[in-house]
Amino acid sequence: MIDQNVIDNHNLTRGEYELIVRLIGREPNLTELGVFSAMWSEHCSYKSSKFYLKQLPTKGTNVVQGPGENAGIIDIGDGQVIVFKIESHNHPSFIEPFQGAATGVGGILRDIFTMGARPIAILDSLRFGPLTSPKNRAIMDGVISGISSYGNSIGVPTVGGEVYFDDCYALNPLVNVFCLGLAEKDKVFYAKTGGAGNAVLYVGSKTGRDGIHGATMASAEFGKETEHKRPNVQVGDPFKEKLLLEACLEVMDKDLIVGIQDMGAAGLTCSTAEMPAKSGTGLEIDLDKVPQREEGMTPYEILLSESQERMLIVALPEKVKAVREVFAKWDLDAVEIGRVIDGGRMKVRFHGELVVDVPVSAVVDLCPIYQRPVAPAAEPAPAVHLTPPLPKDCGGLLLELLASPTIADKEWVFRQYDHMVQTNTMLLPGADAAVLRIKDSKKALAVTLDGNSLYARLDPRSGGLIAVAEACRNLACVGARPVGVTNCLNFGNPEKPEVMRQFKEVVEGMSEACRAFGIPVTGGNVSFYNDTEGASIHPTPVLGIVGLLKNIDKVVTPGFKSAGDTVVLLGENTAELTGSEYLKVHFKDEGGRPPAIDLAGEKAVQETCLAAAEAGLLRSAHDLSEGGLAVCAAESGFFGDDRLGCELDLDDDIRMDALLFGEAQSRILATLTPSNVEGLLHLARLNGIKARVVGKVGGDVLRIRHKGRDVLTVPVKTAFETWKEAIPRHFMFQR
Amino acid sequence: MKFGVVAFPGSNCDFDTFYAFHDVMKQPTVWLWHKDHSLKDVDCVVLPGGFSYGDYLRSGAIARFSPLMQEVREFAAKGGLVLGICNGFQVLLELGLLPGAMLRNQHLKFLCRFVSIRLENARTRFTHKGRTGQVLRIPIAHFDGNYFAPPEMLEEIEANGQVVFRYADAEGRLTEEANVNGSLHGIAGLTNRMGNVMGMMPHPERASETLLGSADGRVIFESLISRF
Amino acid sequence: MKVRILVSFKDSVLDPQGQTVKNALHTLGYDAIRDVRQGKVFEIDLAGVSRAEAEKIVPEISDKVLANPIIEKFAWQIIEE
Amino acid sequence: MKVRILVSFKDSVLDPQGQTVKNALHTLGYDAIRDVRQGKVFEIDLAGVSRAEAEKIVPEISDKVLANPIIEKFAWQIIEE
Ligand SMILES: Nc1ncnc2c1ncn2[C@@H]1O[C@H](COP(=O)(O)OP(=O)(O)O)[C@@H](O)[C@H]1O
Ligand SMILES: [Mg+2]
Repeated sequence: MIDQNVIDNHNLTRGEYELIVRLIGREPNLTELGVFSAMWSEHCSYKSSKFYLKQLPTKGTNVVQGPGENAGIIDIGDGQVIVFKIESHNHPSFIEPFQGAATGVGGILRDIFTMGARPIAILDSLRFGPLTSPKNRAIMDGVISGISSYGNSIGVPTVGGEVYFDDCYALNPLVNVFCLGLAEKDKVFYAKTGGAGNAVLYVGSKTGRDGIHGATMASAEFGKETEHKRPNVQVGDPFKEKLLLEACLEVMDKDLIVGIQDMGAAGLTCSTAEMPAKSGTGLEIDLDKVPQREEGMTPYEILLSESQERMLIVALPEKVKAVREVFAKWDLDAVEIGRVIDGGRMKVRFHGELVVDVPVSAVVDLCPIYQRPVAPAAEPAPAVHLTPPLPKDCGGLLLELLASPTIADKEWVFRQYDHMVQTNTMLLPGADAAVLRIKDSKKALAVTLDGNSLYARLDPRSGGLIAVAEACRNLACVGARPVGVTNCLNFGNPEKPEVMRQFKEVVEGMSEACRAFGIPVTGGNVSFYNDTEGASIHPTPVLGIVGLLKNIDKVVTPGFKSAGDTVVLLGENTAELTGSEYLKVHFKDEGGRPPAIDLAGEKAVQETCLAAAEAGLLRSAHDLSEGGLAVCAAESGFFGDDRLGCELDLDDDIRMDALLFGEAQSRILATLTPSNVEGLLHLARLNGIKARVVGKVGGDVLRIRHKGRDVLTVPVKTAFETWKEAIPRHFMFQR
Repeated sequence: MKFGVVAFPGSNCDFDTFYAFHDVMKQPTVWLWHKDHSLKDVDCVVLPGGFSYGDYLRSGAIARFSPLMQEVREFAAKGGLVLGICNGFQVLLELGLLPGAMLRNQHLKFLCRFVSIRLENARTRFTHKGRTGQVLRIPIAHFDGNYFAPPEMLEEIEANGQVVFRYADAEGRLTEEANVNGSLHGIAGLTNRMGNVMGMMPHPERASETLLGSADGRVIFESLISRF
Repeated sequence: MKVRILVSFKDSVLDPQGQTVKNALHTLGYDAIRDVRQGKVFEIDLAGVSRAEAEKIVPEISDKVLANPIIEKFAWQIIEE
Repeated sequence: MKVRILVSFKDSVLDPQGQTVKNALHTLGYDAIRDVRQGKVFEIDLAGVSRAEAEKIVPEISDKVLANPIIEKFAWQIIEE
């Protein structure tokens, strides 16, 4: 029966087990223990993170739904809402990159269409080990094929994202997938049951033995045992999901259902417990009616399977027939497996026997919340960490940075994604943010994912702050104002006090920045236990921020447009070096402090850029991030159709390498026709920020002068080819 | 001109195609459901892109057995206009309404990007508003767009002037590099012998508004809409 | 009855997937590999079907559905009576 | 020597392609078909390799390159000495 060994295997502590016994008033049977262990896993219960997540600002006049549902909802006016969320699929993607990533896409899509929204965009934030290793290449190739296979097939464009490389991800890649949906405000659906007597319908794929304990797997470190956790991998069926998507949206459109929830982590268990828990009811289901793919499945297996492409729907009894007809139209079965009951219990029958009978609130709401030990805050690192010798060949350094996969062109990745289906994508991947028009309106949405884990490792608080600031800056560069935030927090083992310190500080930084920008957090995801063989990844917050453009004609695109345009730098050059891609790539130095950030200054820079965009002054804008000014100027050349160079003249009193490659925050490089320059400088003065003309666009060379001396001269063509080839060259012989 | 856009399970450019005909080109446009047997008196049937039946087995292989395809076959035999885009092209090949077959892209990766295609034959019902030799900038997005036909078939297609589009560079040159998926003779689109059925891999519905980067695809829609 | 149907490219059709596998194997040092062709296999479970019926059905579905005769050929066998 | 390697999903793994083919065949009226599993087949030409060597090489490359042991299984045979 249930001994310590069984409890351990379920990843429950003795204390948790005893609490379960108290809550249900007896010893659980094995199936019930399985139910609790899945729902009380870190992945489903947020037991280590909840305490800290509470401080995130979640309110706002435009917030229709904050955290707590499958996805957050923001009102964008005209009776429309956007629905968005980000999810991690890190552990499955390490075990089986293709299917792990593919099912990650499938999962986040379901979170969006469960709420009645049609998914309109996917973005992915990916982190891998260095490409010099064949293993890392195989993981990257598999992950990208997986995302492409699922997203392309279902017809949701993958419009952007990010790809970072660092040693710390070699044994623990990160795959975070974001999805944005669009819905009518009065056609949004929630995971609720309505009153007793309502019918519970199971729709989608049959249940198999796949993915049992997926949630628990994502809630433990990888070690040797992971080997036999392997058969848990699920295979995604995007075709089935497409049918499910259309059928679900159709029953919602026809107003045939009461509530709906996808079966994600913890499968049937999760939806069977959460829906009634949110509605103050109970639920009774009969497992014999659950469509099964394999023979001889036990109740334990049926309840905990994480087979993909399944949903649970609650409908009024008189609507069941109509629901069935819609699903039949899409060649899907909708099977009645139970009903809503009074009394707040989850009752599960199998072969006529009651195999689970527990209060839903115990399963869903009463999992203990932990305030795990937090290591003391670290001493701030010295501002000047080291003084590298001044570089002689800055052109060579620029090429070295452009060839660094983190900075290099990602076209090899996104050309494998259908980024244009649905015909809304105005700004293709590669821009600071993706921009999607909203059909039949003047509005457009901008979306970006961002997070720099080196900053977060050096100083978690700054890492959190900068991630928010930079994501908003990306939006400002295309002319969009941020309206809502989601986030994916990827960390190591929360039982390590140092990891908890990182977590606590990152969340504090994020909270502070979101408050400063006045943007609500409407949801997110936490992925702990990103450790392999005892080593944790860098703390990696990934921010997903959605922005709104009121007037689509005012969108600003990156890339120099024409020779003779003036280049203006918004913001201040300061002597930042540590934490930079430059020190990391060239000196293998990852010490010191991340660049400083001042939120008021940041906001003023963004406000200036936005005001200029709205006034139609800008011909291009691009923010300065990894690789600093030189990389930003080079990329601005690459993004334009004519691949123009530019000449920049700088006279700041700071080290030349910090000026060229340092990552001082809150800077944007903009280009304008000369006649608009005064307008921009005026806006900058109004906002109290530094802005100045630094050069002009033209020629086929990128030339930067410092105090009248040429410090960097590189033909755009050379730079472009270096940047373009850096990733594909690793995949020449890859299948 | 009344257009009908076919929806198969797994079609995913059906809305885009409908939007292009109905909202952009302002033409009467109706949905055609794969399980039905009626073409609703349309003048032109459009098979959209996507992944009908997941593209499992082979792209377009299963959609060809849809009930509606019997009607499409008869409609085409009587000279009705049929346009297949991407997956729709693949379905037409599988149906045998167009000659040849699609293989996996030569680099074995899905490929989504703008390409240039050269208009080879401006005397078809689908292209008469364009000029032979004209270069169009239109996106592609496919895994299986590497056109193949056995030598005799290929010869016949060429001899009949059935090739409508070839992958080219921006200047209209047929280079190996421009032939992004490895298609034989760089074929990106072709008609049947009678000239009333056309298939093309590039997506004209994605290139019908300048807002989205190109409106070159309108040539095809405008050709269809206006009589010869 | 269980049948197995092998569908592969005709010899005249280039098989880039097979080529890529071959290259991958060469990179790993398997030099003895002279050629690789990749195809599809279907294992089909037929209920209540005689041998004679199978001999009618299987080539029919192979030709009509499983293989595209322009580029592919097929072969089949009974693997379980 | 020529070998044939069959790679298919393990029995417990969902095979969406096989399912879809099965459904298509049902729609076409082939009701006798109870199940379809779809897999890959590789035909490999090995030069100057003995049987014993093949017995070493083939499982090795199947495991390492051709099949994904996490979700797939393989079987092989010699089809030409
Ligand atoms: N980092 C975070 N910030 C804000 N909200 C979060 C965060 N992580 C999780 N949440 C919220 O907690 C709830 C539960 O998340 P999750 O279990 O991932 O949902 P699901 O079961 O749909 O995957 C969701 O509403 C989610 O938005
Ligand atoms: Mg969910």
